[in-house]
Amino acid sequence: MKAYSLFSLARNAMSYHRNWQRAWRSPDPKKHYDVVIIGGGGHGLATAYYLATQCGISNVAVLEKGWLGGGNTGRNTTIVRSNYLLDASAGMYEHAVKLWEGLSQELNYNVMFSQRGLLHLAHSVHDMQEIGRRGNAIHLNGIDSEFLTPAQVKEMLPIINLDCHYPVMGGLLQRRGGTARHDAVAWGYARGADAAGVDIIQNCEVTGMRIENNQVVGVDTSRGFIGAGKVGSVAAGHSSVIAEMAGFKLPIECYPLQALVSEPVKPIIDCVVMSNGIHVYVSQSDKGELVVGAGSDAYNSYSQRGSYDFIEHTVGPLCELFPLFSRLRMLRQWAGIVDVTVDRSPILSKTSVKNLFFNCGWGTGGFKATPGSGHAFAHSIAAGEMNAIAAPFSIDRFNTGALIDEGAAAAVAH
Amino acid sequence: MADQATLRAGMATPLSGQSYSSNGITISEQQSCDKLIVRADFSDAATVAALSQVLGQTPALEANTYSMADDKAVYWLGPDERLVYLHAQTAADTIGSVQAAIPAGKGAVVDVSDYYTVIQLSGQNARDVLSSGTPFDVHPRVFGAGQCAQTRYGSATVLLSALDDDTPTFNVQVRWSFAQYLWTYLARVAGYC
Amino acid sequence: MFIITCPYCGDRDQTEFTCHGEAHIARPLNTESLSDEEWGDYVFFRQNPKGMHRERWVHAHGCRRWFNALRNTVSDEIFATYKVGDARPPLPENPS
Amino acid sequence: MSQSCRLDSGGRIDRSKVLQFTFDGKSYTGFKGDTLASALLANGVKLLGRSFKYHRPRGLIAAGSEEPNALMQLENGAYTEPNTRATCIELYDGLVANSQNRWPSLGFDVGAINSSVARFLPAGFYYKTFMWPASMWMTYEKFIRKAAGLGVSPTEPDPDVYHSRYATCDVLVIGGGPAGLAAATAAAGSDARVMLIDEQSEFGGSTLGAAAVPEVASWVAASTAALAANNNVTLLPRTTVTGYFDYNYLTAVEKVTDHLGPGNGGTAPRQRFWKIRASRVVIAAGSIERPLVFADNDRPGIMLANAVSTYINRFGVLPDQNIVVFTNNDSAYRTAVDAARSGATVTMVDTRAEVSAELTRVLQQHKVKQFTGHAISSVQGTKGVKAVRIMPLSADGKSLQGQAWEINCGIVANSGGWTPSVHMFSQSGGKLQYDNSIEGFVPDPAKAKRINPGFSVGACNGSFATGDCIAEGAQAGRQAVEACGFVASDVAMPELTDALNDTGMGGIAALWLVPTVHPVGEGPAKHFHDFQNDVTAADIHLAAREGYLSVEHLKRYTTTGMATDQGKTSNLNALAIMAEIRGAQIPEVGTTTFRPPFTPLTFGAIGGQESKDLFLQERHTPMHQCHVQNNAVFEDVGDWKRPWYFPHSGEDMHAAVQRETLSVRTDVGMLDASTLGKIDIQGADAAEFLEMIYTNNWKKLAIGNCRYGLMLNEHGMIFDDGVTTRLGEHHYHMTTTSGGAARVLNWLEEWLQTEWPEKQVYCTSVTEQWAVVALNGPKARDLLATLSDIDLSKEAFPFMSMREGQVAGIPARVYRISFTGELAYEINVPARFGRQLWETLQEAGKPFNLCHYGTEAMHVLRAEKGFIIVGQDTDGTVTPADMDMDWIVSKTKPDFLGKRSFLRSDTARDDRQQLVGLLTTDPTVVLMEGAHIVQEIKDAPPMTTIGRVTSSYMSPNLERSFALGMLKNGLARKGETVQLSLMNGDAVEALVTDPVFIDKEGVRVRG
Repeated sequence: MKAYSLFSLARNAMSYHRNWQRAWRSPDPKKHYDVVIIGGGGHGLATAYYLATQCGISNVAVLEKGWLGGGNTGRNTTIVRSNYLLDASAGMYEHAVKLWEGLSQELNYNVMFSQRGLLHLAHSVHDMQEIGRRGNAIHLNGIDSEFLTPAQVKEMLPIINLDCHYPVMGGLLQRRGGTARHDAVAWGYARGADAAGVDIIQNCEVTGMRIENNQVVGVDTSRGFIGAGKVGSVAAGHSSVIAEMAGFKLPIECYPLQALVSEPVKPIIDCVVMSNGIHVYVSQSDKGELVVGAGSDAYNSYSQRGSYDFIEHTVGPLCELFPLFSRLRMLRQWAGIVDVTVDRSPILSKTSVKNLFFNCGWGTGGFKATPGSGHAFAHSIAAGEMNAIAAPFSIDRFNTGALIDEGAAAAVAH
Repeated sequence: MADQATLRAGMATPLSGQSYSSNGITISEQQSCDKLIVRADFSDAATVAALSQVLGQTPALEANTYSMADDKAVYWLGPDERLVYLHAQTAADTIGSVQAAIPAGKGAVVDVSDYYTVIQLSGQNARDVLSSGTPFDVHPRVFGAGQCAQTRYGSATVLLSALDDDTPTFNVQVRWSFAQYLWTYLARVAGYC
Repeated sequence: MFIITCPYCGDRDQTEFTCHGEAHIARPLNTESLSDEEWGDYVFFRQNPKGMHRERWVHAHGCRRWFNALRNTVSDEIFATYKVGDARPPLPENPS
Repeated sequence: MSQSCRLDSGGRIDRSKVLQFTFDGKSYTGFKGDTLASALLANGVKLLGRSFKYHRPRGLIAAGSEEPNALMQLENGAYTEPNTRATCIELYDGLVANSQNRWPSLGFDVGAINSSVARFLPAGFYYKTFMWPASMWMTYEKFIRKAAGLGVSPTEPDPDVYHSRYATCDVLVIGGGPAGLAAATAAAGSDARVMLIDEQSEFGGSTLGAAAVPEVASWVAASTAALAANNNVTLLPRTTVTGYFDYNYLTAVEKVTDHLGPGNGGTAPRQRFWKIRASRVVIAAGSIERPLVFADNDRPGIMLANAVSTYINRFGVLPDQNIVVFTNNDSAYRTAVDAARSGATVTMVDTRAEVSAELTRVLQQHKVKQFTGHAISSVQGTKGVKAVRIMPLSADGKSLQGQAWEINCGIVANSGGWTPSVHMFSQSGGKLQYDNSIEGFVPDPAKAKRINPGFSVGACNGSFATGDCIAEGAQAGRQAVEACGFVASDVAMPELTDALNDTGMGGIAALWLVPTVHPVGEGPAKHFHDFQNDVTAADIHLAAREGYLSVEHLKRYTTTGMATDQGKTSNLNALAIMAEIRGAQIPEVGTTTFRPPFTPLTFGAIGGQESKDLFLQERHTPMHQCHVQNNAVFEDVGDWKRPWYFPHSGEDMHAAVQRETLSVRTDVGMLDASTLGKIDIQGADAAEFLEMIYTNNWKKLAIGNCRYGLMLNEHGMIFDDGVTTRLGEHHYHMTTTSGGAARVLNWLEEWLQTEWPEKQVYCTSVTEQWAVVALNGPKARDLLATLSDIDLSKEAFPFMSMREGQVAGIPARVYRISFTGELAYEINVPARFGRQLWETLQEAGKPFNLCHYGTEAMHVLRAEKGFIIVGQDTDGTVTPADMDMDWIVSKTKPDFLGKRSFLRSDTARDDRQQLVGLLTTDPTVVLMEGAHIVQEIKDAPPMTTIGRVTSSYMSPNLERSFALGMLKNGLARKGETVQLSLMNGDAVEALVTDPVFIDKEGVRVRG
């Protein structure tokens, strides 16, 4: 892999950029891999990258039915944070944030991780109690966490309407939270994994799972059978489909999740703002677009379309909290498919089929976890056992009752 | 102890004293009347016959319609649910006889007189005002006098009923607690239509 | 934005309804005789098919009746709605 | 030089109405009927903005909503609006526009330095750099952010109002050109409801910008007039269909008063948002001309050919006396003729070697010099075109060779063909197919989405000739309306005699990238396909080289098609260039998915109506006005406005709450408890049903008695609680939490309807039927006795029972239940009497020192008694055992909802967090709600938490602070001291106690 740098950019400019090499190869699949990863999104690519670079397993394929990063990696609102209430979640997401903090350098690919601060607003006594509890929990987990008064919120966000209907009573700030360039994460991991020997195979759809003696031995794909020592499914949005191939159900349902962006304007909002109370999630991309998250519909769907009232119910609060945004314009809206578990926490787990591992159920919170999820999953696959960070997210919890119910605990969307 | 006159004088409705008339649209809160929810098996002929006797009419049997006799109106709310407007009697005086028309333990009669209030909307642009808050199609071809529909207006659940096709007139029934919200909504959009 | 045919009220806008997930999941009797896995399966595990799905909806802003729908989760086409207790309509011959 | 480019006559402008406007501070005039674009062009202003990345000077390209360059900062102050297309702004008097993305001025822009270092800024350059040192990224990012963005956001609240509404129709026609007018005409006539929507201020579509053909013009006028006269037809000009969603749900935005200028709309809304449900949709959205991609094709003055025609024909503006027309198809010949007729010197440069003799004859007739088989090799002029060089094109179109000619000109009118506007069809879920004869994607009717029935007609379907458009439109209108069960009308066809105006596009010979003498990306010139995002052919080559081959990677890596025009003029060119590089057919590279909206639409239009007091519904109790008069401070509890506390003059919240809390324990207080959810439950199986819903036993509850119940979900976790009273043999009155009322009713109905439909149980919400006043305190009985005929003695009316009678002359149900631990009565009266009851009690209570108290005092009072609030002390992960409420869980019932979950290993653990009381060693310290109990205090986090504070108050009754909390294994730890670590680093010590702090024996409540 030829390194990217200011120098390489200048050198290539002199040769009219004729000599850049491919960011990743486009190999034909081999007959057998030590590990096959299903799903070429951020989590799958990160898993492959860490398998190859840290676990000594480079005979790895990533199978992607479409184009890399074409699932939720390329459809989310790019928010990164680790201000979670429960220890298991905090452990996972803080692990991710720490990896995010050096990711551009590690991958030699600028993922534009921008720690501009992430502010949760509270609009009621109940909200205040919620951020009170969460802020303290985060703090005690050694993660940065600050409470803001309405005046401090105003100072940070001069354009906010504190006296909106359901007025702002306070805020919880994580300064290390922020955003990242979503596509770059997939591409950076793909380039890194490829350089470490991973075969990334696009337009290769998994159509079946070969299981012998309750042990997975490979997958059938649109490009033929591919043998595998171990298989990791990281197919957010389609995990239930993969599980069905392996003969079991998951505690997961797929919902449409919508988002939208405005036309680009000069910088107007310098942190990520999240309001669970009135349902606003907004940040401004480096390009200048306001990136706004809408809610997820509550019906199962693989259609990548949501219901329009969700857009209205996102834009209304946005204009209420920032009345001047009313004159800006929506440029684009889209939907992704999120797979959601009952406790809104992910599943990283062994399964009833030997050597078949699942990483799924991230709901609306997957992007921010990308490096942590990939790292934990890679080490767990390599060891054949879930590591300490992944262990609480075992699928067994739905039988034992040890849910990681961040949502129920705090009524927080994430 | 207060006497009946003092009692009546102290009665209030959620929109007491508010009125709107502009842009060819009149919005007014209707004088309150007592109301009953009746839950029963309306596919049972005997029950329907007994209820018809008490209510002075065959209660609306078809979805999205209401029936009306001199002093009562019956709105279809669901397959086993009707809403009775008592224009002349009180719920207290009526509830027993309605209950008696339903086989014991196989239905319910509930006094909901104050649960709802009714806002009347009238004028040439009334349909535009309605369409500013509900996706329900109120065109006369599909929603004429005698028809009613439960739907939503803004974020409130409402019962719409069409009264008059000549001068478009509609009743919008809404829960007491949502009445001010709905009123504000109707009056706001009436200015835009 | 679906148009949903309430089996009682007729065609209405999707925003009058809410969805309550997979239909035809019967609550087990004698729950205490179930294993943790069987109980967990009933409470948490769902088919979540990519394709035809039988699901429950309630006409929340209308007659407040629950009913079932047969919908393709890929095209979002609703092939049938039917009352609780009614026979399940057959799968369509041409689902997409 | 006022309006130096305005022709003496012609156009659809009203020359009698002169309008003043300013651009970049300079004053100009235009006419009514102008757009800002046409008025600027009339004044000879061609430099209108700077590009996003390289800050290259830019001018107009188009005349419609596809314009990528001429983005304006419209108006100032609160009315300012960034990124507004000059081509879409109807001119009004006093309009103020400024150019964007330049500093200090449009003519001299420092950012233009990017253009000279452009070589170092290829697609995706930022992924490859700005990584060192890592700590500097946030600084780099600040500069990147400042440089990016286009216009500036307003910084004041929007003064305008917006209207949104629904509409239902049989046939919706998108686009009011010939095809759309014909479709609407065919569909209208019988009783069908027809809507016809067009972006422009008048109907006629492409004919408005074409040279006048009297037959067509009169057909348009007559059709429009007939539609306008039809009551079943809704005509919406100045309206853009922005989105096409499932089941033929379409959104559109109507500019109601934008064209009048800010503040001139009176009381009318600025824009109206339409949400339309149509049985059938006819898409007649037309097509968009695409530019040829040639060297420096972004210079101001290089425009689309049809835009030049439109400025001439519709606005009477001839942008320059010297015009070069550059084309690969027949349609641009109309522009050459339009310009020549208007007096310009015109040169035609056609990339095709062979052109029909008829076209050549027409050019000769208008004295237009024609070069065939030639192409523009370079453009002179930076801030405006001065001349072009043309050279012969090789037969394969890959190179330029031979004699070069230089032609002086101020305008290059170019046409690379026409792209059907398939956005709407694509948004509807339909798939596209590539039509080689027009070199563009058209709808594949076989792959339309079944739930979105409709038709694509006219240019958006690849039919460009006026006659074809009208015929297709009429047929689709007919089919659409017949599908809805109506009879179609006949559509008269105009006599079309002017062949040139009716040939459509004609023989295109695709030339996706016009070569220069240098390989792509290696010469001094740039070949733009995406003007606004500054994406060039070289960027596509780079993306291909680096493996970003799929169309989505191409878009995301180069940002092509991602600008505010969403690639309307660029998408196909980008695909085609990639296809050439890959040696693939265009459809193999793919097509991009068109996502809503079609053009950017104002957030205010989408969400503005339900703002301020209509933003999230607000619910009031019958006593709301009383509370307002009593100076209540309100709290938002769910949708409800509830009195939080009632400050007397000079009191702050703390003082008011302390007074109210004390007053209830010493005298008597009253609380508006009307928000509690109330459900009437009747039916033969009601008791059996309650047995399943609640954890405790209900069968033996006597009529007239009340019982507290906990509801669990199937996970075994508490989700609501409340008191239910047996009113009759088969009749119960259930109360729920205020916020949980709807959820609980749904829960009950869901079980009844889907699991136990055979059970005879009927639930009816009666929340608003009853106004509820909770009278609490030792003097409650004495006060109530002055107003009620009910025997209030504790023998006749014991705790946890209900009696009916009169209170203040009002028929009432009085429940002797208590949420404070005091002697208490909850008086329920029909809502109409709520206010009367409140006021009567207020008067009658004076001798008893009656106080009003709000939710905060209520919280303190209940916490003193250890009563939990579901949602505050519980959180959805808490079982009854965790709350030390095993006493309410039946050991004898075979089943109830959630019961089985208790057996699971994690739920059955005995070291779960459990409810305890907490008393800080320092009685003045009020713990923060949410503060955590830690296993062991350390100098700094991380620390292991073993519990938390859920409720915490200063109690005037205890004369100290106290708290409730959850503590790991808490039930076994009473009497121990625990440590809490606060955010500020302080450690606080607290004693673990029983959660009941007052009257543990429950004497008062039974008194």
